[in-house]
Amino acid sequence: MWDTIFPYLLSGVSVGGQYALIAIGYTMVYGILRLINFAHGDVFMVAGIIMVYLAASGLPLWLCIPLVLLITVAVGFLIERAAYKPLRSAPRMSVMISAIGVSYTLQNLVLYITGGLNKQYPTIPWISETMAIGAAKTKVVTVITPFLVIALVVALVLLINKTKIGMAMRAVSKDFETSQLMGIKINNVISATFIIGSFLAGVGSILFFTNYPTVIQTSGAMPGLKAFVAAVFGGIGSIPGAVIGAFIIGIMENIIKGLDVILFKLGIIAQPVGLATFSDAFTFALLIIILIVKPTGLFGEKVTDKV
Amino acid sequence: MSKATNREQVLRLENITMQFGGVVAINNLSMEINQGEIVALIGPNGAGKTTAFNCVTGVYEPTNGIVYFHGEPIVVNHPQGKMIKQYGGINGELYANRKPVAHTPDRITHMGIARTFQNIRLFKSQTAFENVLIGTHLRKTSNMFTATFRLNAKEEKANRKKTAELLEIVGLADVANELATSLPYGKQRRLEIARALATDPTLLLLDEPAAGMNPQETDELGEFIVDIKNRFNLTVFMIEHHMNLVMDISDRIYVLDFGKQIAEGTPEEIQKNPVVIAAYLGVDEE
Amino acid sequence: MNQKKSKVPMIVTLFLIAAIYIAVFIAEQTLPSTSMLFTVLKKGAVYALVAVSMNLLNGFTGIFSLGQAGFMLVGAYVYGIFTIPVAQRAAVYQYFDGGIVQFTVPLVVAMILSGLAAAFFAFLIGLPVLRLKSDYLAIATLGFAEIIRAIFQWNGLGPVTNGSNMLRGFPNFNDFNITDGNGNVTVYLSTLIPFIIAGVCILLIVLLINSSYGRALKAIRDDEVAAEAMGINLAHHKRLAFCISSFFAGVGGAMLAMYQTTVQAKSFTSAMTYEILLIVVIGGIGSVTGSVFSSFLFVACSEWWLRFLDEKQLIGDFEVPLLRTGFRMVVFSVIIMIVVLFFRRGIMGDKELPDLLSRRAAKKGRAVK
Amino acid sequence: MKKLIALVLAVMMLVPAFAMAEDVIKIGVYEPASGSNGAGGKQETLGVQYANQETPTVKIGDTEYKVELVIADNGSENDKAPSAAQQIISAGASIALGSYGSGVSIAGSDYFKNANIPVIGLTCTNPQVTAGNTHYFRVCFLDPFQGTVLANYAFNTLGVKTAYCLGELGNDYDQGLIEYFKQSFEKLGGTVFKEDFPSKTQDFTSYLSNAVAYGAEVFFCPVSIEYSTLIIQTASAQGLEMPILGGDTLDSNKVAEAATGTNIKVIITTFYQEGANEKFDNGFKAWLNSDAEAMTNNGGNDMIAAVSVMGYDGYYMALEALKNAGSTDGAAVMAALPTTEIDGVSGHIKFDDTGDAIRTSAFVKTINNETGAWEFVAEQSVE
Repeated sequence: MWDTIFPYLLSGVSVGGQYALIAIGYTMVYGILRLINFAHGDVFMVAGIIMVYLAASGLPLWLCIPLVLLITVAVGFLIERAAYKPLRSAPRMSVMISAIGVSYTLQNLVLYITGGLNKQYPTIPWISETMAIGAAKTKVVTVITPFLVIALVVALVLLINKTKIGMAMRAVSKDFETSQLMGIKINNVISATFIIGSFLAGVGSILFFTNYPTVIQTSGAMPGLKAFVAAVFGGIGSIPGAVIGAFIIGIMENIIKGLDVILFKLGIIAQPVGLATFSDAFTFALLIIILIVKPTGLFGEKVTDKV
Repeated sequence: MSKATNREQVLRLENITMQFGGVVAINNLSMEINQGEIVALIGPNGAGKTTAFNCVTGVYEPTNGIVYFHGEPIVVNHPQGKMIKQYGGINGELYANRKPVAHTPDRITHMGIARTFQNIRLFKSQTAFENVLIGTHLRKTSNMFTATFRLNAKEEKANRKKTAELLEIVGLADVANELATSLPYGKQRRLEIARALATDPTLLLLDEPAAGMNPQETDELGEFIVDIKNRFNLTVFMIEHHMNLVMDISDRIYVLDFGKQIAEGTPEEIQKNPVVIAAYLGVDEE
Repeated sequence: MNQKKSKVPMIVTLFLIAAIYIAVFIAEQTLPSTSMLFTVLKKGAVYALVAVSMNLLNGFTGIFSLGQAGFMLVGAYVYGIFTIPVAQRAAVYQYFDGGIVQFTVPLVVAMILSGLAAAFFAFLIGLPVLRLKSDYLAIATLGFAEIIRAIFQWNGLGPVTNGSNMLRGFPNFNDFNITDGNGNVTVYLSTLIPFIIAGVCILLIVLLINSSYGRALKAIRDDEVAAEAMGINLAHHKRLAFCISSFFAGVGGAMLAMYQTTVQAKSFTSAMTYEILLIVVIGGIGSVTGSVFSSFLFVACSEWWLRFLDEKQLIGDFEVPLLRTGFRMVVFSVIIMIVVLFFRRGIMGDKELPDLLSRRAAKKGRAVK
Repeated sequence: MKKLIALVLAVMMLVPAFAMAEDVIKIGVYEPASGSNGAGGKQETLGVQYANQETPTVKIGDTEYKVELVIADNGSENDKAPSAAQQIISAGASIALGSYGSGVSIAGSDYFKNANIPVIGLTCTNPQVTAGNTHYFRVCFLDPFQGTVLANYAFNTLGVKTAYCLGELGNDYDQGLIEYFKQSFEKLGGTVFKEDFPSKTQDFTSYLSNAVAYGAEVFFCPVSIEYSTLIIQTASAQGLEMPILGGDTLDSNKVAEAATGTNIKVIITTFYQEGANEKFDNGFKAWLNSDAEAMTNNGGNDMIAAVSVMGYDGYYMALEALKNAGSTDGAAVMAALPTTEIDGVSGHIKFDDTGDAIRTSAFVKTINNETGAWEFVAEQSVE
């Protein structure tokens, strides 16, 4: 039985790690701006496309990777400046619509550049190699993803707790107006948040697309939504919450894909019943359940509205 | 307990405590308001006055205590769950055996309690007329279908007539078709009152009706409140900082400080009360 | 104390609408039926209804729902399931032995059922979801739309929904044309009928918006706390708006099925919802006229006027640069972003056609600024 | 400003309606250029374009017509199909070709039918495309045939008894072919496990694990080029030991590239094998090498995809039908099609009563994992 389940856990942990890196971007932005940055999943996709084109241009890969991260960060920064900053005093619905608009724009832009065809992601040496864990074989990237995620999260938590900008972020997420009055440069803090979020999405995209090596304009939509669900599940605003939520969702999703097999092995069903159909839908069911049962998520703090 | 005891009791708060987390915003507040009275609730900023309003109107569920309206308990609660340990007020055991009662604000309004807001909350995309007209919605007899197919024309007409009359009474007939938020401050306050009146209340809660008004406007407002009280046979419960207004029109006054009631009485009694002067008026003069 | 509005703008508006219907009818009889104009008009009518139904929620009630595609899916499927001629079912449900539904209902009944089914789903979804606050509500409804999609694609329901496979063969817009004995069309109605269906539905929505209930919904949008204090039951009214909006989204879904002639769950994605949302935004959140107008504009641009951006164009010997597949959508996105960022009120703001025609509105418009 | 916009709009409404010269005949090319079947659609279009530049005119009656292609992108999506079909119809095409992908073909079908325009399906193999209508024809073989060929090949030649089938949810091509494969394979005595994945899936690891866990000996995934390349790459990373079996969609240089340098054995059935018609092969390659854009659309090299051949044959079939009809009227062409025959690159083409080409054999091909070229295995027919 363990041999049957193990491969699903393995791919679940790997994909969960990649969701986690995207989820952090969502949770940080939401923590500060109370905005679901619908375009974040597309930033992740754009990072993938940039890699494709940089590699195709003949640059060596060791140069491509930092360049991709740099450009992704720039994209994230520019999106915030162009599409969210002008709407800072507008109703939340307007900002959310703007986010949807940015997502739409990025997807269409990539559709135009690629001509609507899948692009093959370059093969990054070492992490693309196959290795064996027990009976299962997988890419090296699958194994290193969770460790890399944990390392990055630790670094991020240190950044938030020990540095000045981290302190400013915490202050702004607690009380936007007051921190502004206290002389915190709100725009810098927000930019920093977007830069960190985009950087992590860039790292996530390298890991994700090394595993599933084609990029198309819609590649970011589903991982983006799932990462958002992970952020809500973990308690939006909480970084460890987002990471744990992402791992749970990654694992559950893959278990669902393999549920037919597991039931089959247990002798409960004789033929697949198509439960894999619900692998995406399940994530959203989880979201709705958590919103109803515990709207603040696993680790979120309660916020009361003033009348 | 002075002159009004022989009249019917409209509202009674009994041992109301409201605790947010560890903060006790109102501590064991008891008070009563009788038919036809104008009662004021005063106190320094942050004393818990608006919280008391919110407990009565169903916006908050008090942690402990009972609110009676025309003798009916409309809010009943006692500390539950985590709050049993955390509870910082008194009389927490008093209602432990009573079934909690809670209503949403709209139900409370249905029962006949209407309110205005400290930070004016008019419907900003609507005209003055429409704002008041919305107040008539809750007494409708039509359902969605009859309303959509205009089978309720008679009722609609009556509501429009009532709205027009109310606007006339509050002196806003000439600006009926202006956007509510484009009106000057004083008129917005009056409009909020008109809107509240449209719900056919028996008890009107006014949350700082004179805030931001100059002395002349404040005087006019006082006359206006007395006038509508008589005209609609209302009982008025108001929070107010303008002492002139409070002293002019109130029958009785309750004074709140740090969530606790520190005094109660007629305007004359309150003005002479040393506790009030120390805690409130003295502070206010600085 | 006079609340009397001038009746003139209203009469002019009605006259204009009647003129549009007559023009559609005449155009249909005279212009070749293959003209792109009719495609745009048909699809525009469908989108107009769906956009107005979304506006009822997002614009008039202030509920930011992103579940429209899900409700359209329900409507489209219910319409398909109940109207595919029995004789064709064996072919359509080829992997499910012809399916288990072996009867049809009249078209109008099927459309009403489409709406009711969508409203029913909305009712179920609304119970938990409507308690949520703005953006949580948006993401939850988006999630529900995805769940609905997965359910309809599930092969376990294949005998009813045909699994993930296409439904087709049901009556479509062309079946409204009146033909003589030889199958030649005598009177073209394939554009007029969708106009009439959408028109009636939108009329109902407008009547609702202007009724006492509509005012209550607008009050909720403007200020929930104050609305509740005015005795408006938030849960009840929000659910009402949610179900009604979904009802019409369901009818819109049925119309989309008729337009497309086939239905398949996989095309009802969140991208479709976003598209409708952007139509609403362009038209002006809170304006029925705006939604209708921008639906036709959006459809015309994407299906017709801007198509040339997707193909190579030569002016003399000069090849216009940048033009190739996808450029149309880039131009489109840029326009949308401009509207979202700089013209947040959209084409119409929250004004309606009669407002434009009357002087009072001009004053109202200024007051808002 | 508003007036100006109104004026521009009004002008735009009038322009596209009247722009037809006398001696031009239009052939619609209803193919995906984007979406999950974009790559295949582009290769199919290339065949048509090559044929068109080879024979740019046609003599109908006594008039020499210039043939103009109206290429419309159906985006591989059924909901985009109506407007693409409408684009061809409103341009005044006499006949249309396409599409790659059975779903979009069915989705666009009614539009052509209502406009009285016949369509020649090039590689849409699902029987539902032509069944029950008179306007849709096709030059390729059908899924019941292809499914049987694949099942026979798997059961008899590969000698496997358990097959795992994976298709995209809501893709008529995948679902149809798997169904027919399943029927034949089970009839032969094999066991089939079938699963579906939602559109836009990128992570196939769990599905591959499923196949292994079910004890399958062959992995049948007749999915689009995009999904099949991902599946092959993931299979390689997971060290999948069973062969991957596919339908005609996998016949692409992209799929071959994905399998190059791996141990994954890919076997497919298709319409054409490079080398069968040297004149066409050389001509087509020369054309690709002379046209950079065509080269890009072919995936960057000059390997000939079978779908290009079908596009080429489809174009000539259309010309022949136009000649036979002696008219540019859609209805006349439709009436002429059932009796039209040509000797195409992919063999002799003649329609049966439902409008399907009579085909009796399919080519089985496999990828050489070292060179990345498609290699001919067998020409297979049913009984």
